[in-house]
Amino acid sequence: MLEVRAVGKTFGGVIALRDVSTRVCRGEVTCVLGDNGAGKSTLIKILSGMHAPDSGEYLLDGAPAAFTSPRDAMDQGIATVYQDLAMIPLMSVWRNFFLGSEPVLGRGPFRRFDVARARRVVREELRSMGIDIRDVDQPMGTLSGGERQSVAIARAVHFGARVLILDEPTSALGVKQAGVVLRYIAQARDRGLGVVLITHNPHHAYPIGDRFLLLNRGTSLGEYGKAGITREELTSLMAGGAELERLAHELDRGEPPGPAYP
Amino acid sequence: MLEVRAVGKTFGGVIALRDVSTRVCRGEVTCVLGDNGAGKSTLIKILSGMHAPDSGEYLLDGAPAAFTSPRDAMDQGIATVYQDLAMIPLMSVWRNFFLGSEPVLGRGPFRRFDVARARRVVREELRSMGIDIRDVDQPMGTLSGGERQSVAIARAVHFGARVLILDEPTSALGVKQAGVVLRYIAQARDRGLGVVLITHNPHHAYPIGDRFLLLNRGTSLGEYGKAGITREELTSLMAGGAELERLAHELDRGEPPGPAYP
Amino acid sequence: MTVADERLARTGAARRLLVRPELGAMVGAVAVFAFFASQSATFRSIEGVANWLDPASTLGIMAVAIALLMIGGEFDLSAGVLTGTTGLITVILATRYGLSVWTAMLVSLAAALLVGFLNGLIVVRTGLPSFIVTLGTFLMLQGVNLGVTKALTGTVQVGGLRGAEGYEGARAVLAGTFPAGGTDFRVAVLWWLGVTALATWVLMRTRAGNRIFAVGGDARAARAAGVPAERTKIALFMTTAVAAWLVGSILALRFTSVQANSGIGQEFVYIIAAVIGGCLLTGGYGSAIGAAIGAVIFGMADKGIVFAGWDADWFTFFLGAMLLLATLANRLVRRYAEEVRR
Amino acid sequence: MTVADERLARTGAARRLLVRPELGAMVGAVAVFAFFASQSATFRSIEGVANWLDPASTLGIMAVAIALLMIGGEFDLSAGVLTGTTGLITVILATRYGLSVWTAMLVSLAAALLVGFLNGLIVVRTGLPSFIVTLGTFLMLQGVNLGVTKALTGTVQVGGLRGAEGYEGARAVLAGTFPAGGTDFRVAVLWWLGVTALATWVLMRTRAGNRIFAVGGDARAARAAGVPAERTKIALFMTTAVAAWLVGSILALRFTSVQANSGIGQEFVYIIAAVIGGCLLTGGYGSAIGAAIGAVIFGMADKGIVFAGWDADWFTFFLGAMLLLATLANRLVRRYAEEVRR
Amino acid sequence: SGPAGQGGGEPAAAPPPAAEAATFAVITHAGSGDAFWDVVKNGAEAAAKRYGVTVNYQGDGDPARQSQLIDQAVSQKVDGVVVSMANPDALKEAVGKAVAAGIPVITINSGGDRSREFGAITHIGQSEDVAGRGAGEKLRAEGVTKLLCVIHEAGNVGLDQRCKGATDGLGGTVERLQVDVGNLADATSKIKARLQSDTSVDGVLALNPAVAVAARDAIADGGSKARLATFDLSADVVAAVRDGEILFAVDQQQYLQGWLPITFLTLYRDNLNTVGGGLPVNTGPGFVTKDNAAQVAELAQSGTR
Ligand SMILES: Nc1ncnc2c1ncn2[C@@H]1O[C@H](COP(=O)(O)OP(=O)(O)OP(=O)(O)O)[C@@H](O)[C@H]1O
Ligand SMILES: Nc1ncnc2c1ncn2[C@@H]1O[C@H](COP(=O)(O)OP(=O)(O)OP(=O)(O)O)[C@@H](O)[C@H]1O
Ligand SMILES: [Mg+2]
Ligand SMILES: [Mg+2]
Repeated sequence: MLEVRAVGKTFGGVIALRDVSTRVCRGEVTCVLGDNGAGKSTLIKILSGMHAPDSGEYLLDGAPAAFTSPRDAMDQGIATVYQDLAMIPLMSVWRNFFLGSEPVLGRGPFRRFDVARARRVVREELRSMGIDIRDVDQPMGTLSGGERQSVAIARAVHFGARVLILDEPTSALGVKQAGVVLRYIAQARDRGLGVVLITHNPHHAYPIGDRFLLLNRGTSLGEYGKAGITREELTSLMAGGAELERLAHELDRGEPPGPAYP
Repeated sequence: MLEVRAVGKTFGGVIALRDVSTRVCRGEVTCVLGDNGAGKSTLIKILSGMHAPDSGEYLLDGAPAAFTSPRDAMDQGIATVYQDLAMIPLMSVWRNFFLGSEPVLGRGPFRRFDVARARRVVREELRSMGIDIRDVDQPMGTLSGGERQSVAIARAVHFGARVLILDEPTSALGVKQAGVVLRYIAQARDRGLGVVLITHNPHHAYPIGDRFLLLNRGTSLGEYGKAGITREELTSLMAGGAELERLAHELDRGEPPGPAYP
Repeated sequence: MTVADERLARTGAARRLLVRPELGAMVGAVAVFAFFASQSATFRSIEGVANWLDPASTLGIMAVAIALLMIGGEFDLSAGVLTGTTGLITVILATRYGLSVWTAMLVSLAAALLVGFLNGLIVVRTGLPSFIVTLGTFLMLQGVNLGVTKALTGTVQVGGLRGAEGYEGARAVLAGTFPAGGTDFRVAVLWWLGVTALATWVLMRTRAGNRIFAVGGDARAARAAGVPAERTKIALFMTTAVAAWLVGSILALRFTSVQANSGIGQEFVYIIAAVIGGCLLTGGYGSAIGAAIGAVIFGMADKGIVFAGWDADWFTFFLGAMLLLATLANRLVRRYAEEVRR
Repeated sequence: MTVADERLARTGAARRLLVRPELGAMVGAVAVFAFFASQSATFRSIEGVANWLDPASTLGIMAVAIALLMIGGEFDLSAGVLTGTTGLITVILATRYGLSVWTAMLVSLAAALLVGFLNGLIVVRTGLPSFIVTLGTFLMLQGVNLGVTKALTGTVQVGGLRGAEGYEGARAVLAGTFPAGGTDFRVAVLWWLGVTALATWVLMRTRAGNRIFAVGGDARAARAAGVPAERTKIALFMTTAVAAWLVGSILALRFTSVQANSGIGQEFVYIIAAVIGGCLLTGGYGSAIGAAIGAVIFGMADKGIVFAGWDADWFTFFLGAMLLLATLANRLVRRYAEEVRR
Repeated sequence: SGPAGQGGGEPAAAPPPAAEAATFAVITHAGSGDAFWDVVKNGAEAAAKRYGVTVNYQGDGDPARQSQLIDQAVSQKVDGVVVSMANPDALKEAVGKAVAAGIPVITINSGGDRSREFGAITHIGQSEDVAGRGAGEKLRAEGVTKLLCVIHEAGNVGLDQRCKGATDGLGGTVERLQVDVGNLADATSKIKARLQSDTSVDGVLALNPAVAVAARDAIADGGSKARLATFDLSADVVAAVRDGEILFAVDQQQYLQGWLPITFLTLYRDNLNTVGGGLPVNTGPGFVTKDNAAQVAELAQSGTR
């Protein structure tokens, strides 16, 4: 339903992305994997209409599309969790949640923000993610890192109608919350949404991904279907697993630890 | 060498931390674990002098200490990587790296920032973390999330003389870079530094941690030495492992994936 | 669970009120009022109140509009001189070109909207700071006001609106008085209350309000969330221009003549009132009621010194001290409120 | 590897120069110069250059200091009136109390430092925006200038410095002229170049500079990194005060008399020059050279309009248009430069 | 008679050819848009048209900037400079430079006592405090004992001198009030506030026609009995004088302060004439009262009174 062909993006003299192609299909999860600075976030920002690609094509349902702002993408049902452009720190949680898609009541000049509904929805959505927020009026900037990220994810899940794009959604989350997010993604996929997921955690990527796009230094190292790759291959491609095991042994000094304070 | 007894912190009406005690010893890694919003970052900010605790005691080498700013803590050799207070987006990478501890050349009125050295050091430190930055003059705000985090870690490692405090240092890092960071932590520990590490990843926490402090909703669930807890117990305490396995099966639909684009 | 979350200190309902950003400004206002009321009996009399509410009301209309703009992260330095421009257009058209006052006002409204639109367009298109762009329009309008007035009339002021068609009606609506409590208040006071109420409603209870906070808080993040940031900002500049037109018309109808340099220097008074009322200069935070109260604080301090009969040479000294104290009181209350909640 | 990173587009050495923030301002300056040089032969003559460099130099000294402060994230609205205050103190002490000019200048320096220190202290302690705090000191100083001058002399101006002890020496150092290219330039030009060079060195090559950028970019993050944010900010306010003292002394020595309202309104001109020179109003970005060039652009536009003989009524119109165009040129160049690198 | 001042001989030595139109610079101590000085400008420009010369009018209240404007005129080698010296000390150097460059200088309005010393060929008009004294005396004659002098620009030397002159002329109490001329609603309510809080004030002296209108409203609104007088004219002021709402308007006939120096400079240039023999040429003070308001009304409307 969404496809990019040979897109590239340059920031001044910096070539962040070059000749990358991929597509997002209904009911599939596309994982974008790669080192730091590989250009994953840049690709995502192109998909979500945040950046216009400098070269290459963007096809939506087979027809060329040119989004001039994230608004256009949202209007097509594409919802995104950005890695660094999260939220407005001074605004309250519920205002942030509904920013850009405020629920309204009444009509004509009396059309107004349905505040009661907004607060209720936010509280419910967060609670179902395992985040029990004290006060939805708290300014976003005073939430903990994971709480902030949870709000962004809940928001995208709430508004994502056709495509869900998630840039390292679980990086600041606890194990429990991360699990919930993965389950959300699975649910969205099962409802027929296309999902794009960026993660550095092979334990998260493999179980849920249907298709893996590997980026390195701004270029594509290839795209693999789940059938074409085993968990071990994937993990080693991400320079993980084996190395981590080795590391574990290296670190494990087996010394008697100091006294514990229960 | 560093100890807090029954510290608490309240932000207006929000009680973020209550009655938490722990200590940091030479050559040991203390892992702080807990759900999102449990108060881990708040505890860290108290340790690093960013917040003054509302109650409880702060002991440095056994003597009560009252830091009024992070500067005081840094002067005692305590270096911190914050979760959200990373860097100055508009400043270049090398300026950010040496902020607050600029290397100088010359003396008296001719004392000046040793720019050449600063640039060289930054480039080297980052390269040894596996981050190959294009241009140390690039403004911090244009780096990728992982690159930014790497700079913060490299900075703390470079300046941490006695205690190293790391708040979710590996959250945005690739597997390879995360491995490097863990190795750094091990090296620092071996050099006799005390390390405080926050992480949500049990695979990172267990191999390297000597002592585990568990926080939940602002209070301590207890502190365990490595001897007092197995990897499985720790993982399950973090609500991880088992749940994740179950999740993996749940997500793994075993369907044939779509065509791959190599 | 949230109702009785153990991680929340108790907060009484009365104390919860304190957290409204306006309350700090309110306390500042009460302090200034109490101070001058103790200094001068006339100040606290109903005539005195009507007197200092009069300039506070026109200032307040502008301060509220500027507050919206500042919450949206922008400045408008051309707003003050635009009140003069609109007044001049209205008076010149009504007296020299025989238009009725109402038609002349419509034309000047169109001109104001155009200026606001251009301000906004240049800001969003070029990405220059609005401080510089509107400084440019400020200077240019100032030149136009003087140059055109001189060219058309040979003097630096135009007058004679009293004789124009429709003057009485327009004056009654915009510049008349209404009796209350035994004295006459200016209708501008009602306009001011209306504008404040409308702006508060927009800010707190509409989509537009949410978007204004967002573009001021972080324009990039707002755009990423799907807020049409450019449109929002242009609309804010146009709103400010409409307020300038309203105030310009009120003053023109009231004095029936307009000077070519009128409104110059007022742009900063508007910003000051908004900041006293709790708006952040960096955007993303503030309230319309706060700005309205900020205007009252400024108006009271400004007039109170005269009522108290202090030495005119030291006027600005007292004014500065008053403003500083009022803002400090505001800040202290806000801090206390934050202790109480959040 | 970084030398030939495949992820970097090629950049020539000449093009690299373009990225300096000053170059945009430079292009604006060249454009304004070229424009007026084509309009008026006197403007481009050496006398003409000496003419417009004269106001640009005093403005430039202040603009550079204000630029440092703005990079550090703060404003100082009291800087303009402080030039008047220091001048008044010097002249009153030297003429009414028989102090030598040098001693009088030392006393006024101490007073300026005190004002700067208090500005800074109030800002960092109360957490109020510096816009409001220095607005307060601006108004208060304005009142003090007028009130004290009136009380001591009965008029709104003091003069007669010419007869004071040490006048000639002080004048030669601060307000004299030096010949160059067949005409006389003001020594203030040298001071301005010196101040700009010093400020640039501090910003780019010292610890203090790094910290100034940091506190302006994000004060909380800077504090977390161990920057003594409060001390840095107070030092910046005091630096601005010293610059105001320098300019105040230059003007007092040159004109031998000071009016009680001198310097009022200049505070915004300083900010404007700094912004034209590329400083961000929100802090954390800018350059001293840029501010110095901003002052030249302002000075050229200001005097160029007079040289070109355009109607004084339209003066501000042309000034506004010039400023807007110069800043736009600046911005375009900067964009192009960013295309080239980064 | 020969030209006054040190540098006077030079232009005589080389009188410019009549074919080339002369350029005169008029540099005053008020920014553009000021009601009083605008009439001066109109006068100078009308004279320029009449004599076929060019006049470049500039003004700035800051003496530093005013002296820079003089420097600029000298650089441009104008054929004559007209300058108002509200702060003579500050202009001494710049005027001296003009005189040394052989440019004839005429001072207008204020600074008459230093005019000769600086080398100007003559002075036209009288200082603000003479005008102020005239207003004060006239108000005393009307029985005013406590006068409110409304200053619309804090620290402005000219306004201060007017108030001081009024103090001398009145002999009674004169209190000052600061208002902002850019905000008339504010000026009205401040004057009203003062009249409400101090009912013993029985006279108001405005220094600007727009402020006079504001003061008229304030007196009417506040139900005060204070008598109002003002400096300078506008159509509204003349109408108010005619209706008896304003007692009188001090009229320095400043049109002449623009017209005459251009005339004198032209004569000096073409014929080396000087006027006044070192004594100032007075242009006022005149007064517009109920009696002559009707005649002046038209003229004020067109910006020549
Ligand atoms: N606005 C920008 N200006 C200049 N360079 C940029 C900009 N945005 C990104 N870059 C550069 O482009 C490269 C790719 O960045 P991107 O954010 O896409 O990486 P990423 O794959 O998301 O990395 P991470 O895993 O660390 O988040 C980085 O090296 C970064 O420095
Ligand atoms: N400045 C503040 N004002 C109000 N509440 C705050 C503030 N800082 C933190 N909190 C609250 O305190 C609680 C603990 O926050 P903290 O950042 O310590 O959590 P954390 O354990 O680090 O979580 P995470 O794993 O998500 O980073 C959170 O619920 C947060 O909302
Ligand atoms: Mg990324
Ligand atoms: Mg945290």
